[in-house]
Amino acid sequence: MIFLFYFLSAIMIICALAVVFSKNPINNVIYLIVCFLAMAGHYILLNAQFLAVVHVIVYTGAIMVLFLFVIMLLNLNKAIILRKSTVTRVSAVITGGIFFLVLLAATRQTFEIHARYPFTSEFGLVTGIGTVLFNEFLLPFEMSSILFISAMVGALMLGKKDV
Amino acid sequence: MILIIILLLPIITGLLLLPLKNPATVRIIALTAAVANLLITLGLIISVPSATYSVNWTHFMGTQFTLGYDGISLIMILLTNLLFPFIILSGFTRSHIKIPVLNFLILFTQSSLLGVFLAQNAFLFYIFWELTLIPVYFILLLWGGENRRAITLKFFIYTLTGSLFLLFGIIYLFTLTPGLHTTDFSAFNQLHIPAHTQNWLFWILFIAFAIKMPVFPFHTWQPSTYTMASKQGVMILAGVMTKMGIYGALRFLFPIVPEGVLYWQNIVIALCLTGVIYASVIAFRQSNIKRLIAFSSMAHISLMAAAMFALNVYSLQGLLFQVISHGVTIVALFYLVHLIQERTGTLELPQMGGLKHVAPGMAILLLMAVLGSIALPMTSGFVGEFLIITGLAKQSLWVALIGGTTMILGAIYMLYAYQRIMLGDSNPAFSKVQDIRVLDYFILIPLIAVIFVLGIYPQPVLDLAEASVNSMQKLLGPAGEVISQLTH
Amino acid sequence: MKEISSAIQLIPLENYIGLSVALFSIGMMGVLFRRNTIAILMCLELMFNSVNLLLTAFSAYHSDPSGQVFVFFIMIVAAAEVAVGLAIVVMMKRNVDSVDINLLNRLKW
Amino acid sequence: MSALILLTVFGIIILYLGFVNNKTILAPVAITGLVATLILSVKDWNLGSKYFHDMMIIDNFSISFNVSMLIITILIFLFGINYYDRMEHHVAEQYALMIFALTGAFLMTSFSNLIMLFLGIEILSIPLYILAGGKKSSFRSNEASFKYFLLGSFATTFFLFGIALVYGASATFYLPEIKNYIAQFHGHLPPMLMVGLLFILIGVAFKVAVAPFHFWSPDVYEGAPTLVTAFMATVVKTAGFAAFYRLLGMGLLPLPGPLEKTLWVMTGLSLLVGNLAALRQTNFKRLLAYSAIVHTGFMMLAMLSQHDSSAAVLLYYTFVYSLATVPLFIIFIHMKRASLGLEELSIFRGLYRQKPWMAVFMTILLMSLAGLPPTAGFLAKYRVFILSISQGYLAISIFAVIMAVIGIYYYFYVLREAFSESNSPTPLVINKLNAALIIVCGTAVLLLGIFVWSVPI
Amino acid sequence: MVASIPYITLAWLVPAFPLLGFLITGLAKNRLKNNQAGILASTLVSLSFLISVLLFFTMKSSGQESATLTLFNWISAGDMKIPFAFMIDHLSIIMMLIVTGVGSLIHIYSIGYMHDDERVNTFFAQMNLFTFSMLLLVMGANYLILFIGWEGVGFCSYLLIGFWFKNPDYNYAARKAFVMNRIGDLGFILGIILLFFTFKSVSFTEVFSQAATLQTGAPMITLITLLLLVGAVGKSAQIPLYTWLPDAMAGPTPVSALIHAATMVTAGIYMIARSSILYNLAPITLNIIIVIGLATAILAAIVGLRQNDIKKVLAYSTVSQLGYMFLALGLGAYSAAVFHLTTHAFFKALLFLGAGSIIHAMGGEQDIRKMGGLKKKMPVTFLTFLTATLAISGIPPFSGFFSKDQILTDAFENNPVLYVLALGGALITCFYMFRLLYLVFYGNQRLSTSHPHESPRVMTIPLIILSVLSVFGGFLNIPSLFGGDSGFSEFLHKTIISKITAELDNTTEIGLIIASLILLGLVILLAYRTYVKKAVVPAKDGEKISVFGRIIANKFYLDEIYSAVFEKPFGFLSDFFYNQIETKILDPIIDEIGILTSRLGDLVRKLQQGIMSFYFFAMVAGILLFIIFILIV
Repeated sequence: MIFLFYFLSAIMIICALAVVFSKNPINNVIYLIVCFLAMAGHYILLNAQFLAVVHVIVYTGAIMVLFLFVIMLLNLNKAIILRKSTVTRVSAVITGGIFFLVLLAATRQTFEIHARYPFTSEFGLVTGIGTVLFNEFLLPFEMSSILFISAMVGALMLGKKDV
Repeated sequence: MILIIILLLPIITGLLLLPLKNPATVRIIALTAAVANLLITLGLIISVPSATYSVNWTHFMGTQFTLGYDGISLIMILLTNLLFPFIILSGFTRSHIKIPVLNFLILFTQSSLLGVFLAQNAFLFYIFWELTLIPVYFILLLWGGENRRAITLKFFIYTLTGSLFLLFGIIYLFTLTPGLHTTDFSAFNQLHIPAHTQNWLFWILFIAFAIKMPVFPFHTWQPSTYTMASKQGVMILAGVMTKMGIYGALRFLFPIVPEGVLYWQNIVIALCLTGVIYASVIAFRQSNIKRLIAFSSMAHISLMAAAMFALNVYSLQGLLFQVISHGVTIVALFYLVHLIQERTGTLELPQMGGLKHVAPGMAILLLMAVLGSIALPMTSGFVGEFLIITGLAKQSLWVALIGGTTMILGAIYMLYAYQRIMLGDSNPAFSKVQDIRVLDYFILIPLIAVIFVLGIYPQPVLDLAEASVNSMQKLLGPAGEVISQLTH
Repeated sequence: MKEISSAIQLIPLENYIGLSVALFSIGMMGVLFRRNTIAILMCLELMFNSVNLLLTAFSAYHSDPSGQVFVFFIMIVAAAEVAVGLAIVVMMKRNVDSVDINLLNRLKW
Repeated sequence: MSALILLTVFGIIILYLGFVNNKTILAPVAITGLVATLILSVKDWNLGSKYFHDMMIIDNFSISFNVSMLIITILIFLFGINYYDRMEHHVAEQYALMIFALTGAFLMTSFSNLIMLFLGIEILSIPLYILAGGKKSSFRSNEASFKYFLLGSFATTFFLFGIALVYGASATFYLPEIKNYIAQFHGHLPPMLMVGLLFILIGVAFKVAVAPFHFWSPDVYEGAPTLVTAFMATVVKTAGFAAFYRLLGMGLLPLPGPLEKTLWVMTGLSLLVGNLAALRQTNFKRLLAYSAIVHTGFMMLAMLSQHDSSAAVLLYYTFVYSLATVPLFIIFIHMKRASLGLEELSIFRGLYRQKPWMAVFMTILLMSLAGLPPTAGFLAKYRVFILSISQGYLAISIFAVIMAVIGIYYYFYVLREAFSESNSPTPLVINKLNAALIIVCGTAVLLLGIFVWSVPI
Repeated sequence: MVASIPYITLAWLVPAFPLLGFLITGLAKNRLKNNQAGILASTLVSLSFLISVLLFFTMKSSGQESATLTLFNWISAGDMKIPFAFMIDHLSIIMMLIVTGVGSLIHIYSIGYMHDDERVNTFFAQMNLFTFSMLLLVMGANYLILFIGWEGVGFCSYLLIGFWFKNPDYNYAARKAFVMNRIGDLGFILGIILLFFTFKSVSFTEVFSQAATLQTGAPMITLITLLLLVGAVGKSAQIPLYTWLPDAMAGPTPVSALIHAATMVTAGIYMIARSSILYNLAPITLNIIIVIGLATAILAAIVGLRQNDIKKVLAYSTVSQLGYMFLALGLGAYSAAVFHLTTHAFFKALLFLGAGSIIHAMGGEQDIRKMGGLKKKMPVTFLTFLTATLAISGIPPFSGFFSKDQILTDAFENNPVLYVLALGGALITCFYMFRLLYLVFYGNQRLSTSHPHESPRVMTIPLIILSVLSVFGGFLNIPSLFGGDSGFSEFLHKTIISKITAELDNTTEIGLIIASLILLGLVILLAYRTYVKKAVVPAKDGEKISVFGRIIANKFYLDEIYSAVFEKPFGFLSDFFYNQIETKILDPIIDEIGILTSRLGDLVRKLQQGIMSFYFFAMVAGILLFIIFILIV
């Protein structure tokens, strides 16, 4: 099982790095999709089947398609040579590295996290999530509709070409 | 009630002036209001021994809108109301644009100055304290002379810097008051602040007053501002606003941080004396008359500040007397200087000379004002400076000696200036200069009369001052004991 | 299924935290690294997802569904943001004919 | 709660009115909606109701902040009547987006669950990303929106990461529970939790533009359409601080030492950086942006002073600040139009000559921002100082005092321009409604300074 | 001591008349014509004189020593109560007589002298003001009233020296006089303040009655007397503050006569004599006074040898004579000092007025090298001038003999060296006075252009009256040696406590007198030989003279030294303070704070580069730093 974890993790890390370093936007998207698929695997490992499904639908199905669509729309599919200066790139890598180390150091568990509830694998399914979502989290759920409507309006407003 | 009238009469009149068009009407109404206020003040001094006006302004953290006065405030109020009619009157000559606005601003200044002197509450005091700056800022900005934009801003920022420290101090004191916090002076006076706190709090409070007065290293805004300011602006600044610093210091430092005062006394006196010498010496070589008088004013004010910190009956009495004396003298001097500038078109001493040939009246009046400034006996300046030097001598003979050098140095530079302006062979450039006119007499004769009358018969003002000093000693608490030990 | 569902007990939580931190750092590095706005948006997605992973892991560990609900909301927001962001990019492309993030630098000082 | 619903309903109504293609009815309807919301909000006063499993708590704190934001939004909408007069497209959307943003702000004032905070921030931000880019053909507007969006999203990821870490430790999103959880460590928090909290705080700090997370704000303020800038400078800041206060007051106070120190550093930095950068600023909108950073510092000072009255002071400060800022933008837009699109400080020259009363009100407004008596701005600062000094934060208070001086310098620099003679006076036409707005706000700023208004919370 | 002297309540009229004169002539100066102002002023001063005479006699007959007349409460602060009061006692009545008597003569003289001046009314107004101030000075019942007069006379002197204000040099001289006086005045006022602290009063009666209880040589009393001395040194033109007096000759000649010979400069003598009780308690101060007085007497006399301006010669002689008075004061012979003051007032006023008459006649010429042979043309002037010269030289029986002899005797009594030095000074005085006399009146007229003529009656009559006084003034105080009763001294002794009581034995004294007379005769002869026989005319300005002579002619370069030591550095300091400290340090500090802040502001602004990657970096850096911060702390 731990092997599965490492396998998926390795795919994710490699793909993520590829997203950062690959120059072609299309390739970026492809790597990102792979990365997200691996993440869906993780979700399943973590007993979050509902999330895994939603993740695949939303990210791989919608968001990444949107990315692809925009890339095509804007005709960016060629490898555009938009490279920062070497100094910037090196410092970006260094900063990223330091950040990783610092954050890793910070999140090292120096204290015991107590599990809130006894272990159960039931809640990750649609029923479990649904119950919580439409009960406790009903208000945020409703509110997110406002978020969507404004995002929609906004995307339309900005994306539309005014005559 | 009478206090609220005194406080609000100018500003309300000022507001009423705004829609008016005819400059003459505006001026006369403004003058009437100022004179009326002076009469009310005189009536107050004669009739009512003490009046306080208190209204619960708001429930906000226990702040009360309390007006009142004691002898110290009374002297300041007297000075303010005495000078403002002349300041307004001095605007009768030249026709500026926006006369209603100018007179409004002047009256606004008057009200806020009166507010400073009447407030019995530190918060109120502070509000009025800063409020005075606003109209003065505009008077300077809109009617000032050369380079006014930069200088005005510097003046404004400089003085505000000090004020904000004062605000900090007031709030700090506020938080120290027991129970339901309050900013009433009476509550502040009851505080017993630990000595080490007083030592730093002293400077927080003092810096605002030091800048306003100004005391030696904090004076750099003053000469340029005076030089640039318009006639009325400089009269307000030099005549009354410098006294705010003295009043504030008397109100805040001695009753509230007496131990701080005692701790820093010598340093502050040293600073003041440095200022005396420094300003006097500088004044000697100034070619611009206004700048010269600005430095002379600084020398006098520094002496007064030193007197304040000498902390004894003579110096305090002398100080309070000198407040009036210096106010009147400096206003007369600045008026004359502006007269000279208007008539000759220059302020530069090297270009002057021989004005006495064409303007003998002006020469005599200037000489009289100069006499008041150099403290010749029989002028009010002498009474004040004599008492001040006596007070300083009580502190130390050396202090008195150094302080007393203003007598010599003042004579040197003032008479030098007088000579440069008035004496010497007649100057062809000034052959068409007009002598004093009726309006000038209306302004100068009363002012100079005050100088001489107070020099010959200073007792009324001294009595007023005596009451104040006594009342202050009562207020003082621990410092009062110190002072009474010093004086008896 | 049982095996999978108990994975959380076999895999230490630290691993997930570490993975998540790594992903987050890589995403952040990407934001710093890239000039192509679209790539930066993708890196941002990466960062969002690292948070999602972390939340899910914690949720599983605590057996508390609210963490997963939160992830659900993050997905919603991410989708909305991507929509808006891409619209902005489209607008930008239309205006300056580029997706270089450093090209727009008139507003400064 | 009903207020919130009403507000969203009106947002949608406005959207639909966009189809009618009649611009004149938009603002009145929107304002009606806001007023109705205002009334409904006030009706909940002292009820202290909790909704949906404590997701939202509508208490007096949130109501007062909501009301304050509603009033400011009404002012901005009134300003909008004239402002959007020339705009052809998407006016309804602009109003609707602002209303939606306001909804998000409402969530931010009344959340008790981190998810609501998150959603609130996003609902507030996403419309603003769009609004900032409202002038689609303008590069500057475009740039503002672009920068705001990228930096905003970037900050959001940190915010979320923080939430995740806190959740990992405490297994809850409810603030009171988090508070209880933290309490068990007695101030010595494990690093993970600490970093989590730090990230959350940074996320919020970003929204209110606290240094060193302020970089977006000058650019965005400058580039965004003026009306949107006004909205951002006022409503967003108010909402951000309401959220900040709620976060600290309900969940995190007393803060563990390092975090508190971090926030103090941010406060000091905000005061310093904002002031210094504003000192030589020549663009008015940018100047206000930097000065907004300074005001943020003062608000932080009030908030961190941890006193019962902190909330009241914060509310007073934000409201007074907003009240002075909005009309300044109105004056600015007139001067900008008169000078054919310039945004430099010099466009104010000759204002006193042309419209003396406007110069006077501008004086009052700037004085209020500078914190001079007798304006409300002074009282606001005064109250902040009372808080901070009474809580013993003397050093930072002195520092703030010095910083206030610098502030006065640049505000009066602007003022000086207004009272200087102009070389080429262009005719200045002021819309009557806007004139009324300026006068009302100016008077209010004066009256609030003289007749102090305080809300018992 | 309520006024039991008859008519004492009239005392306030004495200063009131000149004040009235000042006000009338001052205010109506544009209305008064011709001699109206002069006549009015002279009349009023004469009236004062008459009242003074009246008071003198009533006082003498009543046997009262003093009386105080309080007008009103002047300054009262804390425990300080200073009334505006006059005190009439034997000393002040004498001074009043001198001031009003000599003053009225000079006023009358001025009617003629100033006749042609266009500002004659102003002149009389100022003269009246001066008389008023001087009367305040001598009549004041306490030190502060004295000080009013003290400064008042200084101010009037300023006005009158600079009377002809067209000339910048005159104005400078006026200013110099005032400032140097002020230097002394500062010491004086500090002395008064210390007096007040010591005795809780500044009124003469109280101070003196309390002083009796003090110990001799107490530091405080020494300090007080020294400070008062500083004032006296300034006012009475003693070393080192004497240089103003010669310059003060810029004023009209009557002014020199009144202010710089008869009255104002003697104020210092008066004041010290008045404070005799205090000075008796301070032997150190007295010694200092001796040194100052003697040095001044000799030094000024030496300088007088080489002066060519008639008024300058007289000015130095005044300084020199004042030195003698100081010497007397230092010796404790206060009454001798006052006596010399009195006789000096007569003959020095006479000399100045005579000089004025000459100048008047010469059409304004003051250089004695250009005069000569005036004896015939101006007989009255010559005769009166001669009596005055004899008087000042100390030839018996002229007044100067008696007064100077008393001082010399007292000096001998104290220390023969003093006597020798003082006598040397007297001989020099004699020499330069006769040099002056011979050069002016004998020989040939050296300036051909002018036509000298005798002055009008209004000028000569005062000359004659003064000359009579110069001749017979000495008889007021004939010492017992010549069978007199020393009436003057006795009269004063009721007020002034002189220190010297012992008398020299007669033989010694007569010996001394004879010796000095012989020497004087020799000196006169020398002068006669030099200036009449050989008709030596002093070198012209450009001519080469000996180094010593040059030093003397340039007044020991004292003015130059003062200029180099005080004036120039002061100007330099002023420039330095303003140009360096004020404009380069203090002012820029404040500005620099502003500039520095705005530079910093620019720096901070430049951070805001507008480039997104930078913003990302900045944000990450901030976050990183904060994380590290909280992890470390």
